[in-house]
Amino acid sequence: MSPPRLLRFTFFQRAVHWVVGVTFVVLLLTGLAFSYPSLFWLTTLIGGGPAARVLHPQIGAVFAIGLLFMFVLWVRDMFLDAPDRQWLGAIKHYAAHEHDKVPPAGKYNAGQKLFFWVQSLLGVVFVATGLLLWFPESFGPGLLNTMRLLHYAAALSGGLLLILHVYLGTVAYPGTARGMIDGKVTTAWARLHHPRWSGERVEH
Amino acid sequence: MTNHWKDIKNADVVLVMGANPAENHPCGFKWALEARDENGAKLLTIDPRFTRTSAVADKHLQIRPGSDIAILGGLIRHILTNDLHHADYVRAHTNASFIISGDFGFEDGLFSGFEEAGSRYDKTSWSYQRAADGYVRRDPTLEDPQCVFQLLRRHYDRYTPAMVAQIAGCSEQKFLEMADIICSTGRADRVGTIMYAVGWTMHTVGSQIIRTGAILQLLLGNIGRPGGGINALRGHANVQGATDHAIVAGILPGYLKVPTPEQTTLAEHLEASTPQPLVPDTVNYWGNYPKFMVSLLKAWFGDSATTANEFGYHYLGKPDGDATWLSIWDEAYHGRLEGFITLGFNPLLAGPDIPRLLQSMSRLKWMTVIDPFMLDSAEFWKAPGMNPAEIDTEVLYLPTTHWIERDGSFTNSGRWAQWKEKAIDPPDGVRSDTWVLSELFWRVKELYQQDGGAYDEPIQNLTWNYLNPREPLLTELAKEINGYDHATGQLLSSFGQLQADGGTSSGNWLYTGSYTEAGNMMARRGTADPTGLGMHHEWAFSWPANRRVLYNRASADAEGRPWDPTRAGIAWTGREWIGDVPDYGRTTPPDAAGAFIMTEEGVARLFSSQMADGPFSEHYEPVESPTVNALHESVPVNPVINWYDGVRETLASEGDDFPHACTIYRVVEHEHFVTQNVPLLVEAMPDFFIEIPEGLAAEKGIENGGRARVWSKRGEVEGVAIVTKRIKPLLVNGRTVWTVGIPVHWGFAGGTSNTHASMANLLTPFIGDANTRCPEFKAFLVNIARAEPRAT
Amino acid sequence: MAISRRTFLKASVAGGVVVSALGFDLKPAYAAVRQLKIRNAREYKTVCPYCAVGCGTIAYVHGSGGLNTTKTIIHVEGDPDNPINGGTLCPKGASQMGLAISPRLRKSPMYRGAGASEWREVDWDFAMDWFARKFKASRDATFVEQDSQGRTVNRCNGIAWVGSATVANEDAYLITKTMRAMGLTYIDHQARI
Amino acid sequence: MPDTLAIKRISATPSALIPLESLRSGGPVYSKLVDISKCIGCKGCEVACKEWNDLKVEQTANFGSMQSHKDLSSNTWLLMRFNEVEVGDDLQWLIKKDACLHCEEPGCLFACPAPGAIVQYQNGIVDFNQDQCIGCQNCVSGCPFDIPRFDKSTKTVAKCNMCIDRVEVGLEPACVKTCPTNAIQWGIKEDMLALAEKKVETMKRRGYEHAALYNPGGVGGTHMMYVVPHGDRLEDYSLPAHPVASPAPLHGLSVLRRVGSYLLGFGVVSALAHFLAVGPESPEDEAWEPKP
Repeated sequence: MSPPRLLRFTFFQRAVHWVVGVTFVVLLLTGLAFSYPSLFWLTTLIGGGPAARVLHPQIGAVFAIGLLFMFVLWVRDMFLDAPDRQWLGAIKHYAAHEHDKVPPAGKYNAGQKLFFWVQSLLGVVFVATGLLLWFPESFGPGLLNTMRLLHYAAALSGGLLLILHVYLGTVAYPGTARGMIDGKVTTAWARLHHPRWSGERVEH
Repeated sequence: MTNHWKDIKNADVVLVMGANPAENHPCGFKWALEARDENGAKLLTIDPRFTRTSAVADKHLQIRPGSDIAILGGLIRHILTNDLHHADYVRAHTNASFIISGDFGFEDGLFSGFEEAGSRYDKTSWSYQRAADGYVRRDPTLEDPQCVFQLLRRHYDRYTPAMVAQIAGCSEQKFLEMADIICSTGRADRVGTIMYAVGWTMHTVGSQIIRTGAILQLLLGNIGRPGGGINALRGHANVQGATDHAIVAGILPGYLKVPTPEQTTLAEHLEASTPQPLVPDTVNYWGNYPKFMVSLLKAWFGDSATTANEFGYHYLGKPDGDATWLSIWDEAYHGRLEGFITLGFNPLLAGPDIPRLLQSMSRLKWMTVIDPFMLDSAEFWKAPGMNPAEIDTEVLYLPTTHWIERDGSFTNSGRWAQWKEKAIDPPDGVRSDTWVLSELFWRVKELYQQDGGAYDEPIQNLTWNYLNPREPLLTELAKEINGYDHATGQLLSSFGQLQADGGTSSGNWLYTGSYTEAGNMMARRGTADPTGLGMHHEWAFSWPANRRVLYNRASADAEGRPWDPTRAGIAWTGREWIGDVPDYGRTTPPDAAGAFIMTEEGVARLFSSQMADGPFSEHYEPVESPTVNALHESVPVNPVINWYDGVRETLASEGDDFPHACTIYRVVEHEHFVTQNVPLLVEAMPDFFIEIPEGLAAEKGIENGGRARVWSKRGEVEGVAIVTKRIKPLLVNGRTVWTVGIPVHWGFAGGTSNTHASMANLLTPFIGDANTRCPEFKAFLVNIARAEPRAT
Repeated sequence: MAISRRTFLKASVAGGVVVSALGFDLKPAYAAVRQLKIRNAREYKTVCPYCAVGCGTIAYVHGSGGLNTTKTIIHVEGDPDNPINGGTLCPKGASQMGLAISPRLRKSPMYRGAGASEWREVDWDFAMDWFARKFKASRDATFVEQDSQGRTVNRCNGIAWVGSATVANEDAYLITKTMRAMGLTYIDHQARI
Repeated sequence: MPDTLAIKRISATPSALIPLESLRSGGPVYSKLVDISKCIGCKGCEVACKEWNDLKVEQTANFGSMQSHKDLSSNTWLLMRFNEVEVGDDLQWLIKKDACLHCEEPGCLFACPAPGAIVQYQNGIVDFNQDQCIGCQNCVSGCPFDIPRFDKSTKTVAKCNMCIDRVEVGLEPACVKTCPTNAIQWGIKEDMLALAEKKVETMKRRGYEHAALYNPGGVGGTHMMYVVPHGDRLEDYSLPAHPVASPAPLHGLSVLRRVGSYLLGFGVVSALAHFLAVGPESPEDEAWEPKP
């Protein structure tokens, strides 16, 4: 008998998430290949160097569109409220799994909300610099260098976020990933991590 | 060129004036740089612009267009006042010691004998004094006040550095710095060369500019010597050859003379054309004129050229006057010319005064244009401003082969005739020039046979003994040019074998020896250079007689010792001359005759009565000049130039606002007009432009890269402005004069670039040199203004 | 179910390494030098068609010369044996193949009638017939056998021939020979301008 | 045939991976020597380069100069640059042949992430291989002379390859062959250095007291060297006085690379540490059992 489940993400939300997620991983890997000669072999994953060079910005375009949808879909839920601020104050208890000392989170905890905002900001940087780098012949080498550095810096921050995101979403908090796979989480998971949201969505 | 391209490396001073070889002859110019770097030679440029040549020169002197004789005259004065001439050379090899008639004089810009009415000189007073034996009186001490040397000194004494600076607009000091270097070669161990081109010839005093250069070189003892000479740099692949073979008014192949109406018999023609020796010790090689002329007539009319018909002398047309370029256009302009045929030439763009040429062309009945490309000339009726409906000239365009689809020889500027191989076949539909010419000949000949008409005997009797009479092989023609001994049927090996009795034929005596029984000498590819002077006697054929330096007897002193043993032209061993092919009998002792075998004086002429406008040169202003003639205001321009009807009205006159001097030229990326068909060259130099000095541009509000408009009394051009530091303002007779420069390469008939039909020759005046009638392209007046950018 | 997301990632990375190790070929990196384009060309020694320095050039031509082939010029460069230029060429000389194969070379005679605003393509027979008839007509109309003083002059005043300084000596000679025999005296070329 | 060209470096490739053929001794090391005092700016080299290499003709427009193009491009590997300079009364028309200098320490190659896209041969030639190029243009940033140019249509970068197809079979590059005034010469680098010394002396004799050889050490020397009449006015020829193989932008990039690897490494390590320290937090006690 399967445990009772709560719907956390709709199909559309999950689709958008995975589009962004998969494209980002590909972009990160090809990007790393371009900047680290020792990782150049990664381009083989999508057909070799020249193919990676052509596909990288095109995948980037898909990524950008996904990110835009993501923003529209989630932005309303992402404004920090008073309990969020308390949550942030207790973030070290959260990390230490001292459950009782963490103010109850809503559907998204403050960390997730901040993640959203940082990710959106990086997205803007990616798209803006990436666009310029896509059409380099139209710009001077000085500007391109700055753009390239920004692009790389954003990519590295994004990479760090990705590690955090995957770690927290899988190993650190088992059961979380289910929300992005079939969209449903267990009520127990919900009560544990997002008590206020689970309260709103009591199952019948 | 008296010398040849590679010989320039032997010089100690290379004066480039009236030329821009870095731009127009880059591969030949390398030898000037070789001299500069390997000999420590000084490379100098004198030009209205700081050119690409100036960029690598040691010194540059900017002068006003048309002031060349002032500069050169100043140099002559500098030599004579400072005794810098090569005294032994001048005494031995020039007519400095010859005594001139006491009637000769020069006053207020006019030489003695000027006839106001005909604008010409009666040259009686320009003659040598004769001794009792009939030969010219000479004074070896050069002291006689009427000797050429003293006359020369007096004549050029007016060309002081101050006067030079005033006329040319340069600084006195810079002129003197230049003069010191140029005049440093008047010694046995030094030698200097002059490279000139159309910057000298294209003036109303063009021939006299060259003569002044020649006088300079003679005084410095530089003619005939390796590393010396006076070297005309020619601008088309075969200008030299086409001139040698006389597609030229007034001459026949080998510089024989076109008969005149007064010469009613061959004998009279020969007598008038064969010079008599003026001194006892001259070879007077032109004394062989009858042999050359009769052999030419035999080549042309073969068995029909007999003593009975004076070898066909009357088959040749005898013009009643000048028949050169400007006169041809003038005939057309006045509607007297019916047909106009042009081959391998774009005459309309070649100018001068394109608006006038367009009118002239519209008055022709018909025109045939023969060229690999459709030319502006063929499409003159489509030129801007022309209304085709009003033009009745019928035009035929014939596409013909170009150089790489034919064999044959080109004669370069250094007189080397080099044979070329045919590389590819012409495409279908394209015929060779020889085919077109033969076809025309046969069809005209057949029409005369059928219908009769004007005197067709010369046409019927013209020799045409070719394997394929409809398209002769170029090797057959080369052999005909070389000539045959009719007794043996063998090809001749030297023009010394030519006869005046009809026993030999030769289409051009200068090329006898170019295609002998031993084979095609022009195709030789031997690279040996035993003298190290770059003569390469086994490479191709250099006329005359494979001689590499003309007048090379003068490279040695009176005893036959080379002036400079390290750069010996020829040397007398006691039995024969060694070195270059001697311009002298191979075994003739050095004291037997004068060094200049082609003159009746046996020496070179510092004073020459053969010029139309004076035995010495004189500075005359261009017909359009921004200033007065500082030497003689009453005679500002050359007094004996020919004024065609209606030309005076097309020149800027008092009250017109044309304050700036203008000159036109080529750039390195193009060769006249044909290179507009080569995409890589259009890319390298895409657009018509106007070079404007910085100060003038600032005054007129013209920006670099913006557009400017330049107009003369005759026409207007518009193009991209190149604002440059390379042209400076000049102070001429107390007034600031600006110079504007314009390249010639653009036309209207769909070059691959967008030029808005700006053609340099829309601006140039329809006036020519007093001797050659070479037009004055190089100095005229314009005004200039900013033009608004236009969509391209 | 057996493959977790993490193991999948691991596998694909390893696969990538394998794929790259197999497909990572250095050969093209240094084998990319293109072959000498004139390697099988025939050489013809000729002379540059532009100025009068007389630079020797070598035309490189493709095509065996066999009956069924046409020759194609692929490159021209300086003839190193020529003492004048020693293999060098200026921009004009260096691009002379562009003249030899210029797209603007014409292949057909053209005729423009009086007052016409366009050309008409004609064949060679028409062209040469027209040319010869015009030539003869003008010669007949303007030929002067004797001048006003009764001297034999035998000249044709009504036709002028100009050019060319760009044809071979042998062509130049034939031009002079033919035109002088026709009685023309208005003959000139680029030497004067 | 091409295998006989010994390789010195390949972009983004450790030297251990350079093919075995290259262990042979390299053979002659070549260099061009450009004598600026003999250069007349005729563009013979520029045109010969385009003709030999079959580079596309570009639409140009005169912009107020004798110079044909404003800048190099992927189809114009060699450009004559013109500059009028006046020092006091002395007008100099400085004309420079601008093209790849073929550095001994090629910044472009060091910056290139694509293995095999840039190859340096032991004869001194640095060649771009468009088949391997990924169009990232790091080489453009890496070049201290601003030479490589990106091609829009192929999305790759191109520059002078020293006519490697000619050099390989023993011919000199097209620009050298054509140069009308012998301003460009070609030979073993050592010979060219000796010749350069002679040329500097000649220039000094002619009054150019600052004449100098341009063979900058910051890039290990170059395989196109200049002899400059005005060695004190390099900027007028747009020649950098002290070029180095890793200019500033690349420094930024390499710093970022290092920071990046630390950062990502830090991310992974801290996640791991966190996991080991506190383990997963899951509602497992209650999750799989239905509530009573």
